[in-house]
Amino acid sequence: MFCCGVYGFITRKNMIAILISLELMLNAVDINFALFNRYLYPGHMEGMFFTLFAIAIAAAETALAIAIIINIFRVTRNVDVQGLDKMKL
Amino acid sequence: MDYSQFLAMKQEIGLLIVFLLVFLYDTFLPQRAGKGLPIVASLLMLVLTVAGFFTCFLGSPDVTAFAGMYATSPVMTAIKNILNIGVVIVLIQSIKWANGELMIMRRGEFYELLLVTLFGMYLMISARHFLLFIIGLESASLPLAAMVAFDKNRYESHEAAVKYILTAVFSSAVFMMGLSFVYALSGSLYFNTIGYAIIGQHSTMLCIAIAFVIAGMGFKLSLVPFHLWTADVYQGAPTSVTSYLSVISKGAAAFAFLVIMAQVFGAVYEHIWSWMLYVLIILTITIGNLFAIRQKNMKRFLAFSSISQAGYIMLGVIADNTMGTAAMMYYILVYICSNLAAFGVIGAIENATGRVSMEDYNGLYKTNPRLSVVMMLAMFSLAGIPPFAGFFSKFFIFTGALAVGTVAIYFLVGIALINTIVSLYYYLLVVKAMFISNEECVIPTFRSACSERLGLWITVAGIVFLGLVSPIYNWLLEITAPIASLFV
Amino acid sequence: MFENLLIYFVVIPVVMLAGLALCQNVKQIRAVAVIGSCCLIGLSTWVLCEYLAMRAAGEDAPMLFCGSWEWFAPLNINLAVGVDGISIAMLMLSSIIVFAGSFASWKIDMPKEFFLWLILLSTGVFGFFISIDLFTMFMFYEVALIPMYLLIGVWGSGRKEYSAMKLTLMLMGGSAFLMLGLIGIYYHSSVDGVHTWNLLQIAQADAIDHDWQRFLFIVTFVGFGVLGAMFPFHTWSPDGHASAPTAVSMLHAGVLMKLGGYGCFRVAIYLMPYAANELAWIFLILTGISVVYGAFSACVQTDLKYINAYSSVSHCGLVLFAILMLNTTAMTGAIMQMLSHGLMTALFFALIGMIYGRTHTRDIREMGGLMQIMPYLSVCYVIAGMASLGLPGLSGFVSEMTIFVGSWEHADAFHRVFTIAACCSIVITAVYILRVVGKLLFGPVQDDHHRKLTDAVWWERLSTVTLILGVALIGCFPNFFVNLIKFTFSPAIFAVLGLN
Amino acid sequence: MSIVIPLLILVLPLFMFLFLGLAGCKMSHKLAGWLGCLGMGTTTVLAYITALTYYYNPEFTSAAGERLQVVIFNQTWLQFTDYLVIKLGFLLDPISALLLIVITTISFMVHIYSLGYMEGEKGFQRYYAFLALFTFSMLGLVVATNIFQMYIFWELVGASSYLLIGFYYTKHSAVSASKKAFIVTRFADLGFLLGILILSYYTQTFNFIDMTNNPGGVLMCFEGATFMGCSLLTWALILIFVGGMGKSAMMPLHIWLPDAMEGPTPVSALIHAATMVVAGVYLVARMFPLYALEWNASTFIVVVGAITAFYAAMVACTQIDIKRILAFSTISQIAFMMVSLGVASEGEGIILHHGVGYMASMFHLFTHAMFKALLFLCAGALIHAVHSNDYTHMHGMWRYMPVTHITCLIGCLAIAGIWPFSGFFSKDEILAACYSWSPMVGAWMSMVAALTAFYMFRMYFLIFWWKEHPIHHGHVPHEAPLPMRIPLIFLAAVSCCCGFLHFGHFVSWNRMPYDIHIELGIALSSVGIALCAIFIAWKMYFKENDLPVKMKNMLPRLWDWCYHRFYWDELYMFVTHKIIFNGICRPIAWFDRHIIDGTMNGFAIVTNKCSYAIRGLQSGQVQMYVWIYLIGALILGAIGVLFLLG
Amino acid sequence: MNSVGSIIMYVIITLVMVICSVLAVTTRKILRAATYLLFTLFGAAALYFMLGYEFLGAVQIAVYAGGIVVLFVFAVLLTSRPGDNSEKLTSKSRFLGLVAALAMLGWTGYSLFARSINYAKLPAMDPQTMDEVGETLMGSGIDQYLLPFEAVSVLLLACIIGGVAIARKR
Repeated sequence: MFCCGVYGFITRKNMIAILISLELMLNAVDINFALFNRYLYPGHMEGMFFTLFAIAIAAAETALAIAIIINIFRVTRNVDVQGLDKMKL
Repeated sequence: MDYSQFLAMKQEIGLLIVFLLVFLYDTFLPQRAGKGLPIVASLLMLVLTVAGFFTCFLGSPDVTAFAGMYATSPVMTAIKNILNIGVVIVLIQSIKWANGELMIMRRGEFYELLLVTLFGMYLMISARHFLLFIIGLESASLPLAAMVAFDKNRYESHEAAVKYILTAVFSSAVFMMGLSFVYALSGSLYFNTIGYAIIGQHSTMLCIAIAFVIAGMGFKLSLVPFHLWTADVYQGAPTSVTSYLSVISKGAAAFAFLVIMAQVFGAVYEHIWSWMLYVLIILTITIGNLFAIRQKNMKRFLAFSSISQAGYIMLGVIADNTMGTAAMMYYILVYICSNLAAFGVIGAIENATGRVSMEDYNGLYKTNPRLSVVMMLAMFSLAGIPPFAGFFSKFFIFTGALAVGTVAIYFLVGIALINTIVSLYYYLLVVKAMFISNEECVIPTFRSACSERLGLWITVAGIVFLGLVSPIYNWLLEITAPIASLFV
Repeated sequence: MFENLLIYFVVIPVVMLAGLALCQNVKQIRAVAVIGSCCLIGLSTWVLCEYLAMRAAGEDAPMLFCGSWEWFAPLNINLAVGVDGISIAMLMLSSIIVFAGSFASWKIDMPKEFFLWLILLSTGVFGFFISIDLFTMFMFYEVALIPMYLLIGVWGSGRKEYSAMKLTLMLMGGSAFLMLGLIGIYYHSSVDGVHTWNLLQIAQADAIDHDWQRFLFIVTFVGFGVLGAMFPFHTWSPDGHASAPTAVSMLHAGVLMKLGGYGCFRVAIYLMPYAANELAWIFLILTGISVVYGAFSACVQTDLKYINAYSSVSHCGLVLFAILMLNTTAMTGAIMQMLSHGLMTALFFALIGMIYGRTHTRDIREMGGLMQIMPYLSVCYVIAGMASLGLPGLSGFVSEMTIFVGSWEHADAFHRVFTIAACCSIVITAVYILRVVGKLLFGPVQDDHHRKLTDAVWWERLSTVTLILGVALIGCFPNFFVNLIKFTFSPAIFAVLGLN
Repeated sequence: MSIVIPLLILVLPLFMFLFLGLAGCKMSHKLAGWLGCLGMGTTTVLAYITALTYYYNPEFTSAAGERLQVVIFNQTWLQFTDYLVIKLGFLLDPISALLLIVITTISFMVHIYSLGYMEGEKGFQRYYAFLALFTFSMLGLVVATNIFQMYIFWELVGASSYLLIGFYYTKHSAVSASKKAFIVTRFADLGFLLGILILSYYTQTFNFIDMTNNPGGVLMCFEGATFMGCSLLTWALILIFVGGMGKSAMMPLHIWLPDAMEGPTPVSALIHAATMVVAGVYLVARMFPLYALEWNASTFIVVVGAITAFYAAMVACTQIDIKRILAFSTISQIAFMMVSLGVASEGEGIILHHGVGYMASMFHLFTHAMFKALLFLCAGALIHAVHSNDYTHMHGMWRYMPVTHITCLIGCLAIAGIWPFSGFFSKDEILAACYSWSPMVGAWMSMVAALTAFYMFRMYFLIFWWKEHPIHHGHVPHEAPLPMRIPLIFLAAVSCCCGFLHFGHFVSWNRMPYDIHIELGIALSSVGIALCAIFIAWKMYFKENDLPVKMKNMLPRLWDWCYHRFYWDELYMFVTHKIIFNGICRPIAWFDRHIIDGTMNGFAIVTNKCSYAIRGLQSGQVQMYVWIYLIGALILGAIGVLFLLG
Repeated sequence: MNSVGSIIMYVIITLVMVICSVLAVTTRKILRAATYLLFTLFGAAALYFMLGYEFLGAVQIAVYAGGIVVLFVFAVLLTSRPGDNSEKLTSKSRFLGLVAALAMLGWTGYSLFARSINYAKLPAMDPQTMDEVGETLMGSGIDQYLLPFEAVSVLLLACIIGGVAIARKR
């Protein structure tokens, strides 16, 4: 799943699609934590709580990222990430 | 539950109080009082800094709170204070910008966000648990994305924000992925516990975990090849934000990185991460320099310069000893002063004329001698020319690194030294532009704002005296001595 | 701290810097520069007299006027000062050249900035010569290097930006090597784990093991050798000198290049005697090449400064060459050569600057018969030339002969071949010096515009006379200087080198 | 003897140099000239006092009658090692006393002469200053107590010669001549220096007395030190002799001397005829006991000398410029002295024929100094009169310049070796020495002597007779002024009678008095040959005729080669310009600019290129950034594994 | 829990997740991508439930499915323009993406399986109660998360401020 996210990030042009890919990646991490916790260290709940907080963080990230994307959409009327190369080299 | 534990976090609490005061000021005072906000914020930060130094000198004991999730010690207090100083300078320098037309609506938010990121950095530094660390990391980077986008009228600002947030989230995903592996290996997220758990573990998984952790931190430190966002973001962001990003954020990350590497992965220094870092340092310094050579935009130029500076800072990490740590902290302090001086000048000129290209600086000395002298001092300090502070910091960090004493480290330092020549080249290009080149349309003489001048004076004082006045470095060495146990 | 005389070598320039910063007009600037440089000459003379008196009283420590003040205590970095005969000779040389240089740049543009940088440069130079702590030594070394960039870049001529950059980068490249070497020395400086930067202590402990010595010797020798214009790291010199303004060329060729030789001796050989013994041959080859190569290159140049720069390569090569011979006589010769070359090359550059200031060309093909137009400058030029080609009675002869006699003490074929090659350079030197003198000063006047040019004015005369006096003094009474220098070698270095 | 007078002999000229050099430009010509003469006159008197005291005061003679070598003072000047010390001192022995007399006399005469000759020249004061400098250096050279002192003053005379040759510095030819003189002698001095280094390395001393009084000891020092089959002592001596060859213009280092005639004529008389050019001879004489040890070295001297003598004589026969004729004649005569020194011994320290060669050489040095100076001064008077060096502008001068005519004739007779003029005595001794060494050399040298008589009289007749003086532009030649005539007359008088000195009483190889006895056979035959040669010259050149042209056409090739001095200059030009300058210097300079400097610039260029090459990394595409980020992280992991495993 | 059924459930859930996520990144329509994402998130929630982390599953559904996906949909609707809802992928970027993804997969997969965890055997665990969760979240002892809780609140506040600051018009 993480890898899917990676793939999506790199291939998609639409910034929102990229964001979706990022969500996938974060989710993959969450699942990892939960699984490791459950399978390897069932004694405590650290992984689970990490996941919990990670979800919160992911939410915050997404919110902010979407705000920024909308913001740039207002400026360029476009969400194509490949158009964002005014600054380079 | 013991809520008194919060009291251990003196600086964080102080910072939150400042944050609250700023918030309240911004929310409840009428619009026209808003002009005072930057000054108030600066003053509050100053108070916090001074208070922090008092704590420092009165002797703050090693404290851990929340069952070892949070720790503070003189070293941490010191590094936080160093960051505070930088923040104060940034705030002072940005007063004019913050009071500008553009910022009327968002002045308060700027300060609030800035303080939150600083809070995040505090957490990063003091965290002894990866969850807290992640939260600190995110607090330190996410609001910055918003700050990067503050310059609403400039397209670059938006583009920079997008690039920043996307890579930031990506890198935090990678980082967390690495953490999940670490967790899988050790079953804990406490630094100490992990540290013990991985002794003797030499698995592929650990390698990839460490690589991901380094990558995640490398993003904040802008180590090559995790640095690619840096230039674009520095260029696009408002100058005040760029300066904040380049020094404070990097400084905090560097220290946090040191703590992680030493405390968590200290056991596998020799086997795994010293070599990873070795390669990264070489790449960072070299590629940063190579890119910096060609830059025409001053902010972009400084971005690449700060990338290669990060490489030098990492020498303090790879040294893996107290001398390296002290040298690194010292380096950060000096770097804060030098880089902020440079950004201060750039900001002053940008505010006055809106020009940021290196060609615009041609013949600057003729019209604005003081600014160009400050810029020159900054460049010399960054290049490591005595008697300015940069020389001392570079010398000490090399000394710290060479304490390792292996042939490999001599080679590494040799490469770093050769790179200082390249870096000297491009720093001198700026000096050349200002002092030697002649231009038809020179930036006209202008008088920079009081606040900007004040900020520059502070940085100049730093550049000149930080090196020559030895007690500063001696003190840093002294306070880092107790953490010797961190290192193998 | 301030009861130590030596510290004033740094204090005076710093005070001068402060004074210059406060100056409002040209007159004040000149006053500060002149008073300051007079003070420096006075101070160095005073130190010399005191030194001789102390030596006469039987003081036999390797360094006198020692003082050490803690700086970065945890790293054992001290501001340690101390001088022996060599340092004093160098201090004398530097103060004379600073003095002459101030006069030579009497009418420079933007005098305030110029003198600020110049004095900063000399601060570095003086600091370097009085330091016996590797850290402070290195720091002053770099302090002396960087002002060159602006001095050449702003006040230079020709391809000044290129030259300034090249010079700065190459010298800094050398100092990069040096930094590595010095820190390396620090870490291997003692047996008991308490590292030190102090030259004398390191030399006494003699704890650097042989493998490290080899590495550190090469690194430090190359590092200093770059500044000493050792082949093949000399290419900054022609361009740099050609573009530099007069006083800067003077100071650079006269003093700064000596830092290289001095450093090679003081650090590379003094601290790594074993490696010096073993690996000297590598650098002997390089410096031997320098000597001959520089001289040959100078023969075909047409720019006065290039000629002189290549001649400096040759002469400074001889300095390093002699140092590497590792015996008292040759090393004494090397130090004498430093003094001698410092003075005469400063004289050369001063004269070239003065001539250039009048004719606005340095191409010898475009000038001729200057003897008729500016006899004073021309006579000085001839004197400088004679000193350079080693006429007895002037300084060049003394130093070269000492070097040759010293070098000849090695009886093996390798040393002999290179010594003979080095001896040959005196013939080639004669060729290029006389070529210039013949084309530039003698013969008919080449350009009629030159006829209305004037001869030297008083400050130029003062500047050149000072230097000529120096050259003649060394040339006529060499034994005084030799005795001053020699003491340094006899007990100290041979104990360490284990030679002879 | 107190040290005051000897010290003054050295200090006075030095002081005059400094005084005239620094303050001269503020003085009138006359004052400067007279001051110069006064100073020199005083020096001359002091030198005479010193020399005569030395010769006649018995305190300088040992009980056995040997003249002692006296070191008047010897001050340390520069200490190399414990043993190798340069001292500046004053050594008084027969030859240095002799040279003191010669130098001061000629120098004084030239000073006086120049009052007239150089009158009104620009730089008159400078001229006198340089003369004083030269005198000082030359005196320092001859009284040197050690070889390094000699080397020091050796260099100084070279420099003052340079300055004086280049006196007319606006003339290209003068400048290049001075340059040539300096560089050629410099090159020779390199040999000298190396010789000194070798010698002193083994003997651990510079001191002449230590070396020459104990030749056996020196030989011991060199025990076993060989290089290419010869003892290093031989090499050292040959190298030292090379220094002498340079100064004394022996083949093949003679090329500077003819050109040096660009200087003012009195200078040529002083430096390039009488004093400086015999420094080489003096050097060999100084080290004579060592040369006597080494057959190889002394034979080398003989061979070089003999070839040079003949060569120079041949060339002198064809020259047009009278100063050049005299210059070649000088070369030839000095070669005589050299040969004479060479033939004085047979190696292994065996001295031939009571060392007559040594004595003869010194004798000839003395007489030659007088008559050659005389001839040069005559030439100067002629040049002064017609403003040309060329004899084609002279002819028939006897009518206008009687004093010059007579004195010149005396000079010519002296050099031709006609009894009773001084040249006869000295040359006779030389020939005798040669014959005793090897008859072949003797015959060879006799032939050269004949040639000498021929070319001198060729010159004499062409100048003073041949035909009526061609008067240009109504310019009538006039006799030289008084200050120029006095030295002519004085020197002519000396040349006439100094042959009757009992020279052997003053100078001999072992400093024991020694009676000269003329070997009648050799004397008669050489006078006879000389007379024949003069007769031929008379036949050919007394009256205008076409004999010379016929002769020239008979041997055109030979004449051409002689006229062009056997193309030595061209050969040197080729070597210096084509080979050294274009073949070494230029390539090195090119190499430096393009290869070495190119490498350094190359580093910069490569860095820049790299910088451009990698700029694609920063594509501005955030997806690329992330891709690189990820790959970087993975590779980093791989690196970790790599080091973990290996 | 170790029944075959649960293993099958597990496989199904993971398969759904993987397929949906693949679809999410490969579909051309952005809105569909959001939908696939929703499915994936639900899958994850299901997994959490299966593992016994009911609270986590609930949070997953509430925050992710409820909040984030809605946000996405809004954003998509806000930014979509007619005729722009299908994008073409360049083959170069697809190739690069594949390389990166596969390399990542290979690396992490290798290192994970090198550990040889027995995924089929779920170890026993005490079911957690809400009390326990609350205690852990608000406690300050070891393995208790009061501080991160407070810290994350600051972070959320900051993000709100930041979002407002950016999104607000002049």
